[in-house]
Amino acid sequence: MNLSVSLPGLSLKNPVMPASGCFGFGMEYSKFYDLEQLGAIIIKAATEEMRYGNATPRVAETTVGMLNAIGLQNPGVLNIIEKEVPPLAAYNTPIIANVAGSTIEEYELVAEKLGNTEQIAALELNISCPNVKEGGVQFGTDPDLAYEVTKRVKAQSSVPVYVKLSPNVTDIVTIAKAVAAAGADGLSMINTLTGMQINLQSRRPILANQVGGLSGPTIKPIAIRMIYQVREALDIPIIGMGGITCAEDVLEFLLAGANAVAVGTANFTNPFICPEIITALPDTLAKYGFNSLQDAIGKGHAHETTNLSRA
Amino acid sequence: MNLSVSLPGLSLKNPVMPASGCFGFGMEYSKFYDLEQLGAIIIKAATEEMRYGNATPRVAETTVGMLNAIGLQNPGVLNIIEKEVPPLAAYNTPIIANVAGSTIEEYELVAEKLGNTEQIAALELNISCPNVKEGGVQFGTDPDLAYEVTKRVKAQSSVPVYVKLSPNVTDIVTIAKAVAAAGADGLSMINTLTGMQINLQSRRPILANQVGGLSGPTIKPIAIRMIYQVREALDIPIIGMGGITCAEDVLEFLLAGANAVAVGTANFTNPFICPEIITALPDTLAKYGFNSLQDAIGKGHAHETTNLSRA
Amino acid sequence: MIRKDMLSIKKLETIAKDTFLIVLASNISVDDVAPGQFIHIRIGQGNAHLLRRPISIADVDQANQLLTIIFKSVGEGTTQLSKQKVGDQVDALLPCGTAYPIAGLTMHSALLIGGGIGVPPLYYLAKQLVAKGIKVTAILGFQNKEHVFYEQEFQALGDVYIATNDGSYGYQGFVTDVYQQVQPDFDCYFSCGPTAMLKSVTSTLEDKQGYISLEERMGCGVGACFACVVPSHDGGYRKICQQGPVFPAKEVALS
Amino acid sequence: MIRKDMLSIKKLETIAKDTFLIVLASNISVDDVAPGQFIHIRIGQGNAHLLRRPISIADVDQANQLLTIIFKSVGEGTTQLSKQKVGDQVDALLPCGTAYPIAGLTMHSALLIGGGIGVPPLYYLAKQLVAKGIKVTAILGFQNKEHVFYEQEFQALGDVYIATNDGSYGYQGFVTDVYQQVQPDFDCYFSCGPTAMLKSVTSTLEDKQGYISLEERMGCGVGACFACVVPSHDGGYRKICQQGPVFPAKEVALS
Ligand SMILES: Cc1cc2nc3c(=O)[nH]c(=O)nc-3n(C[C@H](O)[C@H](O)[C@H](O)COP(=O)(O)OP(=O)(O)OC[C@H]3O[C@@H](n4cnc5c(N)ncnc54)[C@H](O)[C@@H]3O)c2cc1C
Ligand SMILES: Cc1cc2nc3c(=O)[nH]c(=O)nc-3n(C[C@H](O)[C@H](O)[C@H](O)COP(=O)(O)OP(=O)(O)OC[C@H]3O[C@@H](n4cnc5c(N)ncnc54)[C@H](O)[C@@H]3O)c2cc1C
Ligand SMILES: Cc1cc2nc3c(=O)[nH]c(=O)nc-3n(C[C@H](O)[C@H](O)[C@H](O)COP(=O)(O)O)c2cc1C
Ligand SMILES: Cc1cc2nc3c(=O)[nH]c(=O)nc-3n(C[C@H](O)[C@H](O)[C@H](O)COP(=O)(O)O)c2cc1C
Ligand code: FES
Ligand code: FES
Repeated sequence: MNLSVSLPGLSLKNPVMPASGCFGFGMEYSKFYDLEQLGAIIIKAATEEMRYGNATPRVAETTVGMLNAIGLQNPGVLNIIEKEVPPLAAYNTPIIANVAGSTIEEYELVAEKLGNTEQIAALELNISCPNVKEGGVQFGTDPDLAYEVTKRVKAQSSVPVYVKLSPNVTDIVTIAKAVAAAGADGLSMINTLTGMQINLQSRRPILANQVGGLSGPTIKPIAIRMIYQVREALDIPIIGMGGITCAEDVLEFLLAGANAVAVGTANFTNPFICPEIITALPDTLAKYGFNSLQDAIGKGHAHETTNLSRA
Repeated sequence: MNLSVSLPGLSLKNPVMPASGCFGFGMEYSKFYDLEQLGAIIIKAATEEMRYGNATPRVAETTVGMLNAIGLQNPGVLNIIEKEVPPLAAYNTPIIANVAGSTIEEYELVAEKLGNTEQIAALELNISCPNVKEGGVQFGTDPDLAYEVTKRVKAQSSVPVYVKLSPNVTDIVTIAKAVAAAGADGLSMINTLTGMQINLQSRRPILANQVGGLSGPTIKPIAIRMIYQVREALDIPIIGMGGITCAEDVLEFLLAGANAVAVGTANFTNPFICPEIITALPDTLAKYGFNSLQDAIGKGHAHETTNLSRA
Repeated sequence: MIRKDMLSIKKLETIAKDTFLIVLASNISVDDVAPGQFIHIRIGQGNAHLLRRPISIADVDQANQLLTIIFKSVGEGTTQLSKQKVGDQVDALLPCGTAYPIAGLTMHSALLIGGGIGVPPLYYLAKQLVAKGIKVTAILGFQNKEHVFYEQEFQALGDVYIATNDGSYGYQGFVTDVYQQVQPDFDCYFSCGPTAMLKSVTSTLEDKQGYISLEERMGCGVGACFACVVPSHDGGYRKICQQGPVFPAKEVALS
Repeated sequence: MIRKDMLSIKKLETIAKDTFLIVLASNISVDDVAPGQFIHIRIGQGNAHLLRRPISIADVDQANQLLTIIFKSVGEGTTQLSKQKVGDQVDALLPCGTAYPIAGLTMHSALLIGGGIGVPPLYYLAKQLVAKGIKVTAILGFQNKEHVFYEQEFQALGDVYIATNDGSYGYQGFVTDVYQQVQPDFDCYFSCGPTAMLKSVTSTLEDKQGYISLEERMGCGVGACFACVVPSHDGGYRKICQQGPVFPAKEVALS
């Protein structure tokens, strides 16, 4: 079965890619399987300088979910381009680079560097990290700031920009419209929901950062709802994510309106999850009456027949 | 162990009460146990007229959660006062009435009727129902509207008003501050998060209403986070809820800053859940070093020693 | 009175394609269970499945405190239930909902119309009717031959006509088609099955006295959450789990 | 190379209060497993526990492809693991992390300092050191008498000093107190235990060569998520799951 899907700037052999921050810069998982199996790879967020991130503990397990407060730790954009990208670029799999920052200027600089790195196929503009004090999520919760940062980042290079939205908002559609108006080529949704877990013994939040981002199956109904609502309102490609653990989940995201999907937390539970989902996809699509991947996109919408791919 | 807790207008023998909408008007569960065991009972939302609510299906099961889109079905405030409240009032357990509406005038009218019904100890002002097209959640997502409706409802009677907040907002603290400024005696949080599930077979959202409110253990980290943040910002009593299924969960809510708790979805899984939690509470509190219920409230906050009860 | 009971599995067998029969034993009397009522079953432990699954009571053995249920594995819950073992415990609320009001009815003959997994509750009803000396005719519809069950059991109680959608067994077509062909004589009808079938049954038998049993996704199963309502012809609504699942055919508005 | 393996439980026993030993069999060679490394264990199936649990390898039987782990039941995952049965399968990533770099070290005597569940990895290390002709002295700290384990096993390899917090067994006090009293002779030390203990060990033995093994809550366990970092003295950071858990004592900054 044809699993290929075309998105702006990305011609994917299949719609499954690891989500940013859950797959490092890829090489760790190259020990488990051939990364060429993947539709694409979204690498860990980059900032201008090396960042240490938050104090530990940084992760906690919740009921069928997890909290993380990594805090955008990364070696800095230049190190990423020099050291992390080249080994990954040896694989014939598009690399999407996640762009973060505390100020618009930092976003611009990081986007300029990554967007003009040949091996990077697209940028994912992270305006939704709930785990840093400055920048990150405020750009993702204010439509005007979201518009501004998207526009400025778009101007830095010619690669397509997928804006990664935060679910911690009253109205996801307004934000989506703002970034679309600013020229976003696509959306990536959803990032994590802000949550907390308190340790009864220590009587303190488990995470040193107190709050963290909730991910995993627990957030799937929220992701599906937001993607569905944005798809009803806008004709823009969406990379969907939030709790995907199997091929049925992928189909649910496609029906909701995602054009491709990313898998985050599930990589930790099962490092082989991405290739396992890719292998299972054809049978799952066939079981529910679809002849191709493309065929399923947006089909959860009544009377929806639009082919949303723009490439 | 002393499990009692005093809240404005409510002197509770223990902090556990069934959540609105998950316990009808109480009598169904009176077949399972003596309702006098409960700290209080929050009854189903009332509107001015009888409402049919949304089309069915109205519920769906998600991974450790559920979605509902009942749509405020109820027999209307007068029927509730005449037929539903009297049998429940026979128990020596405070009744908290949940007030809903589509317009401020409807909220006022319902609050006036319920607030002046002798058997009602307090009102829970529901500005957070995600399942109705009009009213409900917009009052809970706009601080100015939240302020306005709280103020107007407060003016209808002398019973305390707990405002039930929606988690579907960018900034919960701003809303909490607005309703506190309007004279809310307490907060009730959280209501459900808006979610969706798509049936792969029918290719349609399972709920006839498409979207529904997500409840159950899946939302607990978000509830804990929001209560914690509001408790850091405000000195107002909080009835905490969202995914409680055991005494440990209750303690986590108390540590986060809740003064009492409500149990919703778990009643469906186990109709005896409320009395079972109440029975388990003393041992659980003791196990984690607390000598009374009151002792645990807010103790998840560093250096926090305030007794937040105002009664 | 409704209660929570831990029932233990005495027998579990496959009786048709994807269709299972489980006999459950209670430690207390089940004499209060009447035909048409259901049990509300918890699936698994902990928080894996928050919502219970409603399954009709297909038979009752009062002397031995046994309940029989018959169900199809259509999703996670019923599949998990079908994989239980003899001796395993099942957490159930029972008896839930209303029963077919046979005590108050005076009749000589009854027509039972069941479709698919709507057939099970009609079996215990048929037994009770026959015990009261009422003649029973059953028209039972199934997807196809592989899904047919309980034909002999109903035959032991009266006339039985089987319909399959594809004609692979018995009559071809819907139960209402069979009804038109057979034109059985009866005073009162009782029907349970998919809503589409019930709509066609109630309109076909519009001028007859009848009772239908409805299905809807449930939250609490005890009347507390308003998940399972159906509009009633009096302009109001009924809760299927509590005021149903059995209703006089003319009371509720099927959509 | 790191891999996912389904290990089967050959033996499961309680060796001290809340402390369990499990022997796991692999179908393939485990010769590449070195002392100090850990296995990253999946708890349950489905989505019940999304995060794996890191547990050190306490012993290896290369001939029989067996791995031993020793752990305390402190929460949901370890409690569930302790309730497995012989024959059950355990889904594990292995071998994870770095090992004590004994191949490259020249020494005559080694001091092993372990605290609580930090003791297990030191056992396989001790065996390997002794096999290389290196004299081993172990100072092992436990909460109290009930929690002491593996004293004999270490005694078979060298001198052993036990400390308990409450003095209910061996020396009273911390491992560093015992060290001060015993003042053993050694070229290099190896330590694993709670961070507070490691801090006091590294400062007590500041001018000695040593290696410590760190613990942190983990996400991926393979170096991809940055959950498990520790600041390094070069101004950067190290990932404990991948660049650790074993570090030269002076490389990382304990807080
Ligand atoms: C009063 C009543 C009596 C019933 N009696 C029988 C019976 O005797 N035999 C039988 O095979 N089935 C019966 N059903 C249908 C049965 O409840 C569903 O097949 C079952 O709930 C499906 O659960 P699942 O976990 O396998 O499916 P899933 O699709 O995994 O379930 C997801 C959720 O949807 C609900 N759901 C899905 N389908 C239905 C349905 N058709 N009706 C109600 N809820 C549904 C489930 O209860 C659960 O909450 C009855 C339903 C009702 C309301
Ligand atoms: C490299 C390494 C080696 C270890 N070796 C051993 C060993 O040999 N024997 C042993 O008993 N324990 C060992 N631990 C600690 C062990 O990982 C924890 O006790 C275990 O993860 C607790 O899981 P739980 O589900 O029982 O606890 P819960 O509190 O229910 O776990 C919740 C989450 O917190 C994590 N967590 C809780 N405590 C710890 C901890 N101390 N360290 C890391 N994560 C934690 C869990 O992995 C899980 O993700 C080691 C830890 C690390 C990092
Ligand atoms: C440990 C961890 C680190 C993450 N880091 C990033 C990041 O650097 N940039 C980003 O855009 N999203 C990051 N995310 C969010 C994920 O990419 C993804 O949007 C989210 O986890 C939901 O998907 P999931 O439920 O499949 O994990 C991170 C998530 C986790 C769990
Ligand atoms: C079926 C259902 C109906 C509900 N109806 C109401 C309601 O009428 N008014 C209200 O304020 N909240 C209503 N809620 C929200 C609950 O009171 C509660 O805030 C929420 O479910 C979170 O708690 P839980 O996770 O314990 O269920 C309803 C929830 C459910 C599941
Ligand atoms: S299922 Fe709750 S009222 Fe019927
Ligand atoms: S646990 Fe993911 S990097 Fe160490």
